[in-house]
Amino acid sequence: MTTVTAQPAKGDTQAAQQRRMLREMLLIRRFEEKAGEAYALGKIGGFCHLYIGQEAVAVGVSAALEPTDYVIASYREHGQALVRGISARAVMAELFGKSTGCSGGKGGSMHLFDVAKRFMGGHGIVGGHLPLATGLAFAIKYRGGDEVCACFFGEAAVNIGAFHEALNMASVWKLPVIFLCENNRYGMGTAFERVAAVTDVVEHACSYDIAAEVVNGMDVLDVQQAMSRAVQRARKGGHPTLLEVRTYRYMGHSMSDPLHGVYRTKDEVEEQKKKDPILQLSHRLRQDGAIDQAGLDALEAEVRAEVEDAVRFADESPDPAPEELTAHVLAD
Amino acid sequence: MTTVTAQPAKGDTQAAQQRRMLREMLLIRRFEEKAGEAYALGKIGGFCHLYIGQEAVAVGVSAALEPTDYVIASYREHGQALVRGISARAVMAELFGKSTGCSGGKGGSMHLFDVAKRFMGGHGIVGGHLPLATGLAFAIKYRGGDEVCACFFGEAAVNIGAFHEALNMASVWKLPVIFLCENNRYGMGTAFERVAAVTDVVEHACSYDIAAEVVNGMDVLDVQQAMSRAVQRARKGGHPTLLEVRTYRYMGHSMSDPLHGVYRTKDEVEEQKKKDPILQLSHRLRQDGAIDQAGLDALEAEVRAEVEDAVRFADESPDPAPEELTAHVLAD
Amino acid sequence: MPTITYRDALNQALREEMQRDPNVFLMGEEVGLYQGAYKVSRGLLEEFGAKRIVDTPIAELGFAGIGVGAAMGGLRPVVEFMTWNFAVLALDQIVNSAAKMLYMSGGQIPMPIVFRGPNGAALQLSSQHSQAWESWLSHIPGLKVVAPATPYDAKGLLKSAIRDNNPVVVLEGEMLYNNKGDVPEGEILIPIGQADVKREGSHVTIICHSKTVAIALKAADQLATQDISAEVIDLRTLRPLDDTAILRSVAKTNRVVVVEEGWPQCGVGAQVADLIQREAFDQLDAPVLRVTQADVPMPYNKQLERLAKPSPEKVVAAARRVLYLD
Amino acid sequence: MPTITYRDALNQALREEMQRDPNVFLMGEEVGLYQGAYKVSRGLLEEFGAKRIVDTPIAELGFAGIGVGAAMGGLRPVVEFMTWNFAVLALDQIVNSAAKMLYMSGGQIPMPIVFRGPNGAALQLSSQHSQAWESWLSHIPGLKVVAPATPYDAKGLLKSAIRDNNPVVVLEGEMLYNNKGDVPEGEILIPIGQADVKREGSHVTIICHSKTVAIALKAADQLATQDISAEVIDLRTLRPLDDTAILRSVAKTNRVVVVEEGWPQCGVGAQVADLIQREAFDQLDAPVLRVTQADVPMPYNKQLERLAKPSPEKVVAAARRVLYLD
Ligand SMILES: Cc1ncc(C[n+]2csc(CCOP(=O)(O)OP(=O)(O)O)c2C)c(N)n1
Ligand SMILES: Cc1ncc(C[n+]2csc(CCOP(=O)(O)OP(=O)(O)O)c2C)c(N)n1
Ligand SMILES: [Mg+2]
Ligand SMILES: [Mg+2]
Repeated sequence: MTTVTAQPAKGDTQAAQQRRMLREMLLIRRFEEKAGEAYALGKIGGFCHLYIGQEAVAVGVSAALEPTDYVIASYREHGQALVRGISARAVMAELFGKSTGCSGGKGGSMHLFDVAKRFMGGHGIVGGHLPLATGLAFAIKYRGGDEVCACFFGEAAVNIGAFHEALNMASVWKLPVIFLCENNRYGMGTAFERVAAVTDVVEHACSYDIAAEVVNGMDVLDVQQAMSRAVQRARKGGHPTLLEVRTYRYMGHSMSDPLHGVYRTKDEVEEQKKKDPILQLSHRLRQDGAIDQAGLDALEAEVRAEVEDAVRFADESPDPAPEELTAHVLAD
Repeated sequence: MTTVTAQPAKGDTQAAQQRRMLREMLLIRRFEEKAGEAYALGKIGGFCHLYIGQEAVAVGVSAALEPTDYVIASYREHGQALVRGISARAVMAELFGKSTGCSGGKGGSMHLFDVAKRFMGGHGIVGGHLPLATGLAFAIKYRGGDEVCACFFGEAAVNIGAFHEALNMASVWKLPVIFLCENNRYGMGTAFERVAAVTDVVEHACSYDIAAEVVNGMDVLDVQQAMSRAVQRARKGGHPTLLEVRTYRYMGHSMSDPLHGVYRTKDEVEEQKKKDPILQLSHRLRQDGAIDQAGLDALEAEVRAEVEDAVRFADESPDPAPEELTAHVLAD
Repeated sequence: MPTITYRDALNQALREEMQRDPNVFLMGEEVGLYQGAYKVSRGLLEEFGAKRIVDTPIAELGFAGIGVGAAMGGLRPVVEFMTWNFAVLALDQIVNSAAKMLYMSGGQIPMPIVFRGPNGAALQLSSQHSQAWESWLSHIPGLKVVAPATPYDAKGLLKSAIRDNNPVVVLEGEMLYNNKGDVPEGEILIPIGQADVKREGSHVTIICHSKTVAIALKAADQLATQDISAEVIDLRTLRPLDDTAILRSVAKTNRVVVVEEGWPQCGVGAQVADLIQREAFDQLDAPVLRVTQADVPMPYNKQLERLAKPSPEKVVAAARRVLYLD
Repeated sequence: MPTITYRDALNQALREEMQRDPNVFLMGEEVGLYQGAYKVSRGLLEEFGAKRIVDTPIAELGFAGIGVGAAMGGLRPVVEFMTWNFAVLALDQIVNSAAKMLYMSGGQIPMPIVFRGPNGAALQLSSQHSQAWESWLSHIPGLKVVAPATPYDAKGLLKSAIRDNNPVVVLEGEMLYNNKGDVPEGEILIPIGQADVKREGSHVTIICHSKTVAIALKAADQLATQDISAEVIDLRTLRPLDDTAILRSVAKTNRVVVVEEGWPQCGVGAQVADLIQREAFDQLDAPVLRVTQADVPMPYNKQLERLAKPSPEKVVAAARRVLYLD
């Protein structure tokens, strides 16, 4: 099974890179759809937060990163995990709670980890991983490394104290961390404007004297470019950046929540889908002649096969052994 | 014993009001000096944070408030308590831990309370009382009242999450709260610029869309005027304000800490003392002919007598009865 | 007698108390427009309006503190945590502000506030979303802590909590909300501090609360088939503990198993065991045994999670051991 | 053998471990330029520079989390809390990030981090600045918790904590920093998880830790004048508890008093009592008794504070009761 690689190979043409990004977005989309099905079948338990609609963010960000860079995210992190190169098998198996999962079946959907891929988790407390990201960047600087740390979180986290404490220290200490606020407008059923005095998340950058940009999160190239600028600032001078990436989630907050309802209309969701990042990119690639229908079909087939293989693999994998219950509470 | 009243009586002349403010500042200054002596004698225990140098802030703020308005503060709150009309006796007795203290001897220097005076404490966890202030303002609005809540805190609290959570909700819900940041440049031995990415505290107001002003905290009239504007905004429309009051503490952080040392020079302290708020106001009043030397001497004598009486009272007051240990853990 | 869910029992309690006292209001994440993450507040926004059903940002420390401030200002807030897992961020306000305010103000500031929400594990929510906080919360003087197991107790205890002039922690449970039970119409007020005998028995006492009451009752059923008569004591209130009720049952059975959702060290069961050995030393025919969550963060995998949680089988095994049958 | 203060013992431990391993660094409020609020880090900024002695803003949640993140990135952070009273704000990071990271990552991310600072009451610091957190912290799987009482133990345990690959909580004490004791030159490493017999005795065991060790030793002195021979067991590590050492002493004396600074309900003493009644039921000649802080927030007044705290007199009284002398 080929795994998705997050990085453009050296000497890659622009078209090839964009085709790769299209493939990555498609993989996330199909993966999440399957995860949704598996959840409905009871094969996945707990909370399961799908990334459908937001694919361009993880893909665009990842395209600007090196394999040695750290990525850390909230509980809505299947996409980021996949695009960083954790195999669909290992992610799906983790959702299924299997021993072959990327966290050995002990973390689940909200806690995907793969240290070899520098994917530092899936974290469940809103805002809680922003200090962790800052600490990873602290470690980079301490060691004199030139990696960066990319930290994904939702806009609702801006209202919680940890966001502010982390941004302040990242700026005071000039740490190479990029705060990626995926502003999908809602925290569960709450529209951001109902709970935030200022709805432009970038405004907060002024309070911390850090670079900031608003990014169109439905356009993977826009994301990639803004991220490249942020990465450059971080890698060179240890300057943190706050990117407000405007995006949209198509599904309910988690598999337990409704698609829409009082908090947003069906029309709004449908309207947003017109800006679908996958549609946009495939359209562009077709216009540029970088891909044709046959190419698209092949991609689709390839990705579907990869996801189906992942489901099969997860299904057939064993549960963790009972001894796993007490393993890894403490390290030696 | 006359107690200091925080409010200008109706029909008060401007000169009379300013003389009253001078008296209040002087009372705080002499009170704090005595508290420092009593601490050295072991009559006061624990942490004791003096307000010397910052008197204009409490006095100017209080001059703009009505008796029904709420005041809440950090652990550096002797001045605010006095100027809100808690008698020097009750405050000193509390520092001495006596049953006649304003918190019955159970709170101490950091936890002065007098609900009748709407003085809602003395709180010891940095940032912790900003949500409380916001909640008091919430209660005001809920009841349809036209009071306001004034909340004093140090600049170091701006770096802690509670500050941000409180300001955001105060703004979203349009609550009548005035956040008074007493920027005395240091949190213990740490200069603000060493730990804050942006040192103009007012900058944070942009992130929360609330009114803000920088105020000269060594000039009591400047404080009073800025506070009056803030109070008006709050009382009328429930608009919160962030006032950054630039001030300076002459003494060490608490009685256990050095006056200066590595973190600031003696020269810096001496330089600041030239802008002393009491000197400035008495000078102005003299120039305006609103007070003469004899008047000043009389004021000084009156205030000294008041403070000495307070010490005597505190000294002679009994400790709380042993039964107090288990009283007030729960209300009926 | 109407049979309603635990969720609806809580909803009734909130509604009745809000109708009764205009100073009672509810605040928390998603309590209004979304009708509550677990629908406990369903319909309340419509009935009481946005002034009294207040949707908050995700800012547990801040809104818990705002609740405390509102109580200082004379209101009677009910603060909902979406789950207690997130309330860890608000502990400073619960412990340092709410629990200590009356004391450190020398008795001037009562603190009529309720902090409520689901506690402990649900199903496969993994390490960060499955924590049972009763041991921590019941450690703190100045708080009261209740953990109702049935719809009836949920209604009666929440109503009492709202009327109490002290900060009361109400520990509910995602896995309890759908449970049904008889709840008579009209006013129910269960005094805080009273345990309840959920089943009478004579050979062994099983002490439990919240979700573990169902486990204890199942264990008692199983034990009955082995001719062992188990008494099931539901603590209901964890602070103050109902020492009298516990000791009364010990005097009768002389053997005790304590079961709880939380971790073993310094758990509620440790306190109960300490109490019993101290106050009923001569009545004990066997050491008090405990069934708790395994001493590990909660794993995601379903089988491991099952192994980690207390179960009727584990309670039966412990009961047989205190009876020296195994 | 050099006699040094507890403060200097900690300082030596930090200095030696920082010299030994360039990945060890110290962060916290006032640890650098100010030389530490309680001067534990005196001279370290000068020796190791601002890269490794990091002054933080007042942002406990944030810098604790940054420490955890730095540990994820391969460093070995020592996070100083000015006092543990303020660490309540950081509990989310300590419990949900540090303690659970290894487990929920399926064993991938070790967490070599130390959280340290003074714990419990000093003198007249009143309700919000006097809290003893050991019961809460030792409740949590994934953490280790140590609470040294002497300069020797402080040095040896802090060094072991820094070398441990798990999150270790080190509970110190404002009232301990000036205490002097013998600390031999050279490497001292005290294994985490081992209690220490601070005084041998045969009639009654007094179990204690941290500041209560001095109280227990004074009580033992007073008891000796009454011809009662008390054994003093200093737990030193609160998680994992040294069950063996506790039970060994119980087997010898058959009578136990547990003394701690914290509140009674679900305290460390509750766990110890639970352990003893469970594992040494037949060896106990009397119930285990406990001496704790009074079940109230700490009052400011000096006399009330004295009444609230454990004291040698209270321990003596409890010891006499377990000996059925009173
Ligand atoms: C501190 C905290 N409070 C509440 C929750 C419950 N919760 C989980 S996700 C969520 C909404 C977060 O919204 P946002 O940050 O915008 O991210 P999104 O889900 O939109 O990706 C809430 C309230 C939580 N996990 N942590
Ligand atoms: C959360 C928290 N952390 C640390 C402390 C210890 N501490 C007390 S006051 C203080 C400095 C606060 O400085 P600032 O806010 O500027 O107020 P100032 O003392 O200058 O009035 C510190 C670190 C505390 N009380 N609370
Ligand atoms: Mg969102
Ligand atoms: Mg300051």
